[in-house]
Amino acid sequence: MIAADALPTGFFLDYAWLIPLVPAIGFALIIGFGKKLPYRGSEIGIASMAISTVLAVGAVVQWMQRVNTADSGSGSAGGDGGALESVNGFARSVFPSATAGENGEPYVEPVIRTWTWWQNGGLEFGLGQHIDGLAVLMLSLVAFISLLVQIFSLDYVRGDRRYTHFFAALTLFSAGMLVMVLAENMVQIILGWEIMGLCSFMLIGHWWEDTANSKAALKAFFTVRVGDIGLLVGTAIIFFGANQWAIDNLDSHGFSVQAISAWALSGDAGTQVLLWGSVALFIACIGKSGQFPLHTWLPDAMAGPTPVSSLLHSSTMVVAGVFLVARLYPVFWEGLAFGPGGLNLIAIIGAITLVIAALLAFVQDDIKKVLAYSTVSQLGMMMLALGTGAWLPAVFHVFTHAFFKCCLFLCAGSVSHSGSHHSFDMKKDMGGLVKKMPWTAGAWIVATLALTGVFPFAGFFSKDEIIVNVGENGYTTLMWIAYLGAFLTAAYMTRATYLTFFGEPRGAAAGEHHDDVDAHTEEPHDEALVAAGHHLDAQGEPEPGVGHVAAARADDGHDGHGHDDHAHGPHESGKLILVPVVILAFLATVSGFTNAVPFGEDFEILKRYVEPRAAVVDLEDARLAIAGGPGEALQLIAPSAAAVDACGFAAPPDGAVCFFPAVNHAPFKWSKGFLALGIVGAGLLSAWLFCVAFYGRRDRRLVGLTDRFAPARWGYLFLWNKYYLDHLYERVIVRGVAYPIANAAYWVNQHVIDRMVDDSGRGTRQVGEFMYRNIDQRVVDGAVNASGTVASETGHVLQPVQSGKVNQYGALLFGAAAVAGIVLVLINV
Amino acid sequence: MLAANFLLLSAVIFCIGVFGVIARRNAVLVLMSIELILAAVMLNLVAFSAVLGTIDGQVFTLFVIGVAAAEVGVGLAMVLMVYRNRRSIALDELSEMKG
Amino acid sequence: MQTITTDNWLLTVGTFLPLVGVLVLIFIPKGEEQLIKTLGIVTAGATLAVGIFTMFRFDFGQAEKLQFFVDVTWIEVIRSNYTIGLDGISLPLYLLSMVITFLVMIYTWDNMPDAGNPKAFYILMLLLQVGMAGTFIAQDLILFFVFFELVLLPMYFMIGVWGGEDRRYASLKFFLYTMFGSALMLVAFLALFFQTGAESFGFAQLIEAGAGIDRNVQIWIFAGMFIGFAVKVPMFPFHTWLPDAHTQAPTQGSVILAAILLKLGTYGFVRIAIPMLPEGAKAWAPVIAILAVIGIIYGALCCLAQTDMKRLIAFSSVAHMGFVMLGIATLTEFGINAALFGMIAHGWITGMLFFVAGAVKHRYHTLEIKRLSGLLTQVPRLGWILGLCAMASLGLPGLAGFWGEFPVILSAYNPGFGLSEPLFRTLMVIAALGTVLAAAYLLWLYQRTAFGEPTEEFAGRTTHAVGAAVAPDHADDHHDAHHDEELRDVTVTEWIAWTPLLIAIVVFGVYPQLMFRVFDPAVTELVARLGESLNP
Amino acid sequence: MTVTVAAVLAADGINIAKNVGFGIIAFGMVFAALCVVSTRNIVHAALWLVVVLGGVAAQYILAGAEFVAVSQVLVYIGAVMVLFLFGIMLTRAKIGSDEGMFNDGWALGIPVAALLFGLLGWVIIDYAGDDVIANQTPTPTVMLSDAYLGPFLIPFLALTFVLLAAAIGAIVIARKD
Repeated sequence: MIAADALPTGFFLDYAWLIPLVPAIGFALIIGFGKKLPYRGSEIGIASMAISTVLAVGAVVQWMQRVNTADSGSGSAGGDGGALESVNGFARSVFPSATAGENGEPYVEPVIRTWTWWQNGGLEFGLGQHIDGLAVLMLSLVAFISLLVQIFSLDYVRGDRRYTHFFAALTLFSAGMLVMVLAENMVQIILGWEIMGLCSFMLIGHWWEDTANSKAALKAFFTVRVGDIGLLVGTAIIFFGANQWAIDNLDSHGFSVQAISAWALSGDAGTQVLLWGSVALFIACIGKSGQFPLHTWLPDAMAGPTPVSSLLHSSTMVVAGVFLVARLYPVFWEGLAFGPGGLNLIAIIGAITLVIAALLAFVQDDIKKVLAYSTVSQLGMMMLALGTGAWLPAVFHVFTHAFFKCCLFLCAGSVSHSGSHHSFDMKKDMGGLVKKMPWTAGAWIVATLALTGVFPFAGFFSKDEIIVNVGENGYTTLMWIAYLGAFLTAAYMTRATYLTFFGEPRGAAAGEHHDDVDAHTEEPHDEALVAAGHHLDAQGEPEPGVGHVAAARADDGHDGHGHDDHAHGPHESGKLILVPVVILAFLATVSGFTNAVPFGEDFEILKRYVEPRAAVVDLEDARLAIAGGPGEALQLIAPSAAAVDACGFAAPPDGAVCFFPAVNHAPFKWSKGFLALGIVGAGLLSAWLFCVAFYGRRDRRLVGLTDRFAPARWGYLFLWNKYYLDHLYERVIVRGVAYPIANAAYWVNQHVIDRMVDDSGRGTRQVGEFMYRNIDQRVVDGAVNASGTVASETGHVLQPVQSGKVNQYGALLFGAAAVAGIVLVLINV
Repeated sequence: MLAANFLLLSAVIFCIGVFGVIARRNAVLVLMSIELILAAVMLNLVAFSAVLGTIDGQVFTLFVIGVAAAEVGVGLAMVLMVYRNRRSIALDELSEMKG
Repeated sequence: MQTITTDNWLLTVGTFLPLVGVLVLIFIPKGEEQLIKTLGIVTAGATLAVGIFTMFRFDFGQAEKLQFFVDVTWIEVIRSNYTIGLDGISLPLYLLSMVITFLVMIYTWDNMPDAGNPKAFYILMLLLQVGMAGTFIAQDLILFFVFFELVLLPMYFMIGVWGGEDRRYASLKFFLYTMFGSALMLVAFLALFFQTGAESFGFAQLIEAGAGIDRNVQIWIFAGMFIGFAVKVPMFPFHTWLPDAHTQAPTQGSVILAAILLKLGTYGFVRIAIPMLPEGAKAWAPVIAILAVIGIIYGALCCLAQTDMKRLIAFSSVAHMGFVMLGIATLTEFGINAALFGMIAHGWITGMLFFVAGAVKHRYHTLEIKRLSGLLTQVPRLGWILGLCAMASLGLPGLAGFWGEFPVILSAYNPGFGLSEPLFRTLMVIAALGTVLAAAYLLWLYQRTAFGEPTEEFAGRTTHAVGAAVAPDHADDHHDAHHDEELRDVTVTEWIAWTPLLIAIVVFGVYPQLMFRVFDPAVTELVARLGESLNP
Repeated sequence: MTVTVAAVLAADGINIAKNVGFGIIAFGMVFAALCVVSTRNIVHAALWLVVVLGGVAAQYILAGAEFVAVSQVLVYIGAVMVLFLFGIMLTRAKIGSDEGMFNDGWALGIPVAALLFGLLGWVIIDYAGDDVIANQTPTPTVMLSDAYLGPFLIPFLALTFVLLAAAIGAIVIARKD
């Protein structure tokens, strides 16, 4: 079609659909003959992810070129004539340039390609790609993180019983996320969504010999599935709402993301339909990205291997919900009325999740659970941003959060792998590891600073942007809640850091050998085994028996050379583990500058290349852009931009459509920036002091020391004063305030919400049994049997007639004949 | 002369035969009663052939005679066998077919 | 309804070819088991070959027309003709019946049920095949009815002779229940015939004339057909024969029953009841929909209560057919297309699940869920196959089950021809809840049977189970090597019999268009015809 | 009987002799038949049966079916009766009267027979109230033979086989071993 003077697409954009395809094929190959290969399939996984990464990066570059051409206007110069005829009615205002702010910027149409996937009632629905800024960002992010995680896994799960299956599942998992990210229509989104659910089931239950793990896997899949009701229903509502409009105006159908967005903003959409559709879809997001009522599955999901957790929590599974909201933003924008800026479901849920999860993170002893809850609270923050109209900050936070959260998880893995011998219990088996594992500790600290949002690191920019925008859009209360969240984040991360890397080594970190228990399950019997372990150490040589079996299980659960670790205690992990960690730490440092608002327009890269422009697009162009021939790259000349502020607040004029609402961006205020920094700093400091005092207090060696020589006495006094402070902190603050609240929250979580999930499951089963026993077997089936009984009874009644006497038979025969004859005669007469 | 005569006669004999079949205890006698019934039927056939003036009735009568002969032969043979097996041909004693 | 009559010998050959095999088998002494099995498989294979040739000669461009059409006088007296034809709706089912029979026969090669006597078994299966294929090509009510009933008897014997402990009860129940249904159905057929006063029982004439009947009469006639087909489907109140039949039937019986026999009912709805009685269909649609949704939830709940693997799968059929019926009840292209896809997909998936259940029974001699555990450690391949089928059955996109489930839910959002939207939308939500329950019982089953360590009862029957516990670094080899004589993993025969099904599940799940483009034209035309007669 | 007499009186005057003969023979037949089913002496029963069959033959002649009458006499009185007598003797039924000729439920026969007769009588009167048998001219045997060798050839052959089978069957059944 209008290819001559179209925006440049290039190979990587046209063939972006290869990005998910490669891992999918890789999965098939690994399953097929992974076991035969020298590295048992892992090489295929890594290779496929590497290819995807390259492709994704290429796509990023070409997308940036595309946007540049559009902005500089050269892309449409030649086509203006053709465009202008079709764009009558649009006063083409001053041709937009990159610096004109989004109000003047032209709409950069995504690269859409579809192939017919299925048809129904004559409508053909496609499977294809929808490449725009958001897509390329997520594609590159997912592919890259997956690559790093797989490299990490090489060493981490070496010797595992299902090494091959592990990599297969990991690869498929990434493929699922990639499919969803470049989905062109809703059905494709569902496809990727569910594939991820399946893989999470496989991966969380990776060590399914333990009932706990398989239960956790079941719980994860099931909880997400409950949310998926919303996805199915919402898709249906949106489809039938948008279908006719899409056919009439865009030659498209009600699944296409583009068509849905345009429909939602067109003003022709019924508010009821939009409202219910968006609510239903958001229920799905609640389930997927662990928002408030349905977040209980996330910590249990820690039963999976650490690489899985990191992939799950950084860039794939749980982000899917956020991505869905971001992708269908117009629907939520209109359906939940973000535009006017009222309180809405998403914002509220996000805020609640933010705080509750952060509180829960305080009472965790398991390092991975701390990180899990922190993920939940960060997701809450993203939702909060989305719900308050801050689209870009949310996406930005997804971007940065992926790096540092992944880094944190990998560090935790590295610690348990080499430091605490497969235990994740901070209080029992960690502490003081900073000396033993400097690299890991360094990476962890960098990532922690990034997560808590200290100035030069990534988290600062994204989190601060969210908070500022929330405030700017008029949600003052929510803004303060966000500040509170930032404070709590700082606090609990400090606690975790302290317990893991500082203070005195405990348990395995001190080189004890009591950790032959399988630490990847959080089951009550572990404590017993740990006790048994201590007991073993007391009497030196390990006795055969329960401890030994557990050891065997723990080892085949983790790396095969586990036994060697008994010789020397904690040590730094190998290269294969460190390299990804360090890379991620680096990115956690710098990735913030991709959209560093404080430094002015030139640093707002994401804003320029990722955020869709809220431009009114001429219908003709849009139609070309969406409904093209199968499989060919769809292009159109840079369309006209006109009265843009209409988008999302007022319906676009006839013959035109909007694809994205006009979100406003808050200017950076140093005041708020410093406020945020101050709060974070306060959190860090207070938590640090508290930790040193509270946990360091257990340090008994000082007692003897003070008696021996003087310099120590001062230090002792110094500590002693500290100790007083600790006393204060501990008694008043911690015992008085923090613990009760946090514990209460945790109690509610465990005993109310979680119980509800379990009970509902159990209850359903009991109802099922009841119905089966009483109704199905007794009533319905009974009726059937009854008829049979009646038949046989009549048989018994008639039995005597069958006397076997010939004469009687004769009598009956002739009698019957006579009677029958008489009857006949009477009838005929 | 009247057709009804023949028909009524055959009816009477038929009914008497039926009574015999029902009432008699001795297998041979039951067979005889059956002969009565057959005779009645044949009489009927002939009567009708006379009434209608066609030959078919008589033809059928002859068939029936043949079949009746066969029936008597087989029937008596069976009676013999029964007698040989149970030393009695009292019908009310052989009720193996009782349900 | 236009027709194409090229190659019209194909269908007759394809349908009655098995009879030749039967004739040959009759004259082979019982002892020659190998020969008998070979002959049976060859016959089924030849039939399948004819079927595939038919598919290639089928003109997909005009799938809405009846192709290979034959119309010969059959029984002058009752004005019933030998009218056969194939269109987009019946082609996939026609092929499915051939494929399933063929695979089941291969499976039987070394999985003969205990009662023995392969001669009778193979003959019965061939007869069954004739009946099933015939039902799908028949274009004349009487012919349809004859084939429909012809299916019944072989299955009765299959359950009654080769079945489980109380097979007598189950087979009798199956037989009587279905007979009861088909009796009413026949009455309805005759009523329809006499009401229309059509000059023959041909579908085309009846569809032409059927719309003319008075609405109330239509409702009554439809009631008869409804019960007849609903028993076969089976729909909620009429489903109780199914679990018993499935539980008692031999594996082969269960597979054929689930894969094809259940489809006869739904096919009847799509092909006969709805097009011939539009008004009746419209009046009955809400009832059907409600019953279907009850069936979905109810079947799922019953599944959750099961302790026997096979029985659980049987109940899951009730739920899945509920989805199919819901789709049909919407009277929209979306719904009916999805329902047809769901029929085929359910055929593959549930058939496969029954195969697996049979394999488990064959190895462990029990199907008690609580006695089974750790399939994945003892028979890993079987475990993975079970997993795949479970995932497909709970409607995971990318696998065939999804395409029978999602569009149905979608279509229930706005049903056709002014059916009550609030009702159907409520039903849609409940049905969506059903998918969750499906996930619940299937994954629960999988978690209890496949995951975990083997129970003491069976532990140590394979060297592999032990090896996994002590020597992790060699564990993977144990997947391949070490096949205990007692507890073999999937055998060659099973691979041959199962692979096509597994491939189909994946391929059609990934690229459903292959199937939809066959259905869609025919369904679109059907719905259009409905529209003409419902709102002219 | 009364019915028969009434019929006789109601008949047209022609051929009083035939009617009278019919009445007499009929009376004898009925009496003999009653004896057959009622006598306590089994041999007597057989002999009374002879009388009945003879009467039937006579009636045939009255109805103008001579060939049938003749073959009736030959077959029945010649063959069948002999069979019966053999049967009686071989089963060692005691010659002379004995008890237990009737079984317990014999009374049941009376209502059944009465019912049947009522039915048949009514139907006959209703059907052939007073229509007359037109020609009693004896049918020439030629016609019969034509019928047998013409249209009824197949049944005829079939009958021969039936007889053959009956003979063989009788032998097989009655053989002593």
